[in-house]
Amino acid sequence: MSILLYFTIVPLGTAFLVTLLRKKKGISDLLAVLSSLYLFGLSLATAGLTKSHGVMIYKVGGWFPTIGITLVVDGLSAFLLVAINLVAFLVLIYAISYMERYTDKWKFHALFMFMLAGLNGVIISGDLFNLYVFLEIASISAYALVAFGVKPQNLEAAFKYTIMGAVASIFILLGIALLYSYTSTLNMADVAYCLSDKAKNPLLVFIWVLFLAGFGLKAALVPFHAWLPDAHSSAPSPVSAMLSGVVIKTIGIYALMRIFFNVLGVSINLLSVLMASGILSMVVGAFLAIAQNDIKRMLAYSSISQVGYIIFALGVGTPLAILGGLFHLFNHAVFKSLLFLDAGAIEYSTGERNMDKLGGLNNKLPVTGYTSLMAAMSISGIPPLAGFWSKLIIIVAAVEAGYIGYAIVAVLISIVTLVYYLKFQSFVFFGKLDAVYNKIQEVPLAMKTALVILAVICVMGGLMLTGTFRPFLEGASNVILSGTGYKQAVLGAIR
Amino acid sequence: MSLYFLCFILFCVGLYSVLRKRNIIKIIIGLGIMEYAVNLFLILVGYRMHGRAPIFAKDQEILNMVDPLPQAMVLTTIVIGLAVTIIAVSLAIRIYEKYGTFDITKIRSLKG
Amino acid sequence: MSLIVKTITRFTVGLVLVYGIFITLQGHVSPGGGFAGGIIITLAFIQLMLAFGQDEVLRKLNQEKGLLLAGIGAILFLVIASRIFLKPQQHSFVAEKHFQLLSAGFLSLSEIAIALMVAAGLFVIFLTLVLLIEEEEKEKK
Amino acid sequence: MIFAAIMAVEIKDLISSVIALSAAGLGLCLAFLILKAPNLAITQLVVEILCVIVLIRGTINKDLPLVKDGRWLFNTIATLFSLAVLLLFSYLALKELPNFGAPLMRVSQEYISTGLEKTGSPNLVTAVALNFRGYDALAEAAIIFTAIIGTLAIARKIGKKDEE
Repeated sequence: MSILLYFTIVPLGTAFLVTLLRKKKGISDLLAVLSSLYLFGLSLATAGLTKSHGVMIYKVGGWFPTIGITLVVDGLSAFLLVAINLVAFLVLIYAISYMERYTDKWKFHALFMFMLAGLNGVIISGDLFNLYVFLEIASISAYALVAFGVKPQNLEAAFKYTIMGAVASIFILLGIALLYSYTSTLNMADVAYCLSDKAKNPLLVFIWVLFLAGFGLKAALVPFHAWLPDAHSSAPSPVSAMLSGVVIKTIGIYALMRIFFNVLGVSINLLSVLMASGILSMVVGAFLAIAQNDIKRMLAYSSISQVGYIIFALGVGTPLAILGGLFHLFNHAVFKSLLFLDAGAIEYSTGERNMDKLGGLNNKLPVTGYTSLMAAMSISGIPPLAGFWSKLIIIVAAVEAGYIGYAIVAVLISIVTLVYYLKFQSFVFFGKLDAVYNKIQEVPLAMKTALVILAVICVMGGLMLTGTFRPFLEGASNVILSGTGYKQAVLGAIR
Repeated sequence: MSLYFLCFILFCVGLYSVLRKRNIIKIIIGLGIMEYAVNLFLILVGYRMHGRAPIFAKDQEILNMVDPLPQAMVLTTIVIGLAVTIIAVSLAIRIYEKYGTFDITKIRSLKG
Repeated sequence: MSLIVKTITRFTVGLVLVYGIFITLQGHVSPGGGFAGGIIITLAFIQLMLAFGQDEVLRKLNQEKGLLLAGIGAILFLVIASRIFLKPQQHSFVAEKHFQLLSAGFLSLSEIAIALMVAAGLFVIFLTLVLLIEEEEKEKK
Repeated sequence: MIFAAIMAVEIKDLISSVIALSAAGLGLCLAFLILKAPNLAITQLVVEILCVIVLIRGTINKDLPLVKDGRWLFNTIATLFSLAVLLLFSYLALKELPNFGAPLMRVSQEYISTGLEKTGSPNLVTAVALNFRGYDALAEAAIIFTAIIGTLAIARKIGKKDEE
């Protein structure tokens, strides 16, 4: 299965090629879109393959697993690969026309390709240190992308993000160093193998805390969420769509899931810690989001509360809850990036981001209006759309697992989400049209196609539960449920 | 055991500088110190009591060698530390150019 | 820079450059690998630039050419690396020619590619940071 | 080294704190030599020189207004307290680690024994870094390249066209 390697080599190759061929005008867009289309196709193929024969292993360089690095793709990583490459492909189509406003487009495409390579690398790597290096590639390109529009606000937000991100990476590195000294192997399955026979001792608790702090900061859980609103509101909107839709999920939640559930093994108090931080970020994110009048900042805060949902679902830990969490993860990636792209479209045509000043754009910007209506409805959980199903599953699972109080809080929060999305819809799209905006015209074709496709997936997401997609989602959730069973699967596949 | 602990003290010095200092350059220096501390810890972990450098000499056979794996890891982490520092310094220069000062309390234009 | 510095650099730059290349090629025999060698070569360029002032060096290797060189080095390394990863093969080496220069087959090739990329790339970073200040000073005056 | 690090943090003037940082870096380089890692000593020394050049570049003629406002004392105590808690936990955890001189070498034993035959390079560290774990070296090259493109992107004059 050497196709796994193409997930990182193709984006890196495109990034290098884009730097070389930077003189020609349209070449960087073409290369970027082509390679992300190829990656999307590849991720669909791998999803199909993992469904047929479970865990897929690739020994890089032909070395036996514990010596060399192995790439591991199972249900969970295939599921995430599809989500990431789908959103990245659509964001790139959107960026063709949006990035006309920025100078040096080839730099944007090169950095974007590096971020994509980093994300794919994190997902398919089966080796702790390798995961850290690819996580670092994705973060460094994210720092530079946030500072892409070189204005004072962007620079300050990017600096805040860089410092917090660098501290988080150093914590993760310290955790890996401690794990290496304890088990002296880096292959995740091998580490799980060594840890399974050793009793719980203060060192493992200390490593848990380090990893929780590091990945929590990358996933913007509540105590560490300070950088997210600034970074997402000042980044160019294709970047902030990628950031909140995909990057916090892969670097934060996926790595957290992989390490906690599969390598270190999960204990009751860890689950309760996850649940507590999930609830906390849900509540804080929602209430802060109401107070905002800048569209992107409000969306950033609502990302924090939606991430809280997913962490809460993982904290509950029952099979149904994890299924709901993963489904919500996919949904949130789709409609949050759609909302950010809509905000970018509004800003592109009117140049204004403050909700109070806008009004009645619906007749002037029909496509953006309807797509953001669908996304807003789906995120706040209106029955027919995808968001409703995932939140329903999480709440039902919480009730089943006996956390009635938390379930009520979750329901309240989803109502609060509905409130501030209705406020966003009504302020921006309905109401009277300001005189100054009557001459704006619809966003160019490239942006419109991306918005429409995302909206269709948003509506169609509901099918994920029934029909063909169900086993696909099941595959992902029982990888987590198997917990440290991960090592038998991987070691079995190697021999 | 005590050497590991000294290494952690160095890590806390760096962390203190990142959390407490108000000048951007001091924060970047703090990051550098934390980077040094973790690299030192990694090498301390891989040291064998009176081992030899992991390089085969032409003639004699070297028995107890130091663990080469952490050294390969630290080779990468040093370069990662360099890359993060370069990005942070270029951001600091641009911020100094736009804001005219390094003091983060004055650069509070964004509502947190 | 003063004359003394110029004459000193005239001698040492060659030495530093050769030392950098030596470290890169000897990467797999004696300590020090592709990264260290590449950076030493960059230091030689920077030293040249500090001593002889900016314009002369820029004639030889300005930002555009540097970036191009870095890109080529990177592509070269990518090709070598992916060729090895895709065709996993264990080749055992004949014992006695272990300590000669190019005894590890592709290993020294990838070392050279890394060194080329690191040298050109980091010099481009130095140029961007320095040029940034010139424009800033001009604005201030 | 710890003393140099504390000096780097506490000194008021910017340039001397950068120099103190380089002193800490050189201390690290010496430590690598003592701990039998010559490969790293060279890399650390050279990278550290570049680090200092870049840092000095950033601080040539910049001021350092160090003003102490009201809640200064409370903040320091709070951070010091949290650091003390971190140290306490790390002390507890470090007791569990295998003792200093004897690293348990599960994987690297094979590197040492088969390193010379498999890769043909006597310098095991490069063998491990490039051949056994070559995928990391590829990621490493990507990291350097992102730093280069990142600096270029940050350092350009006009970012967003229409506003300027």
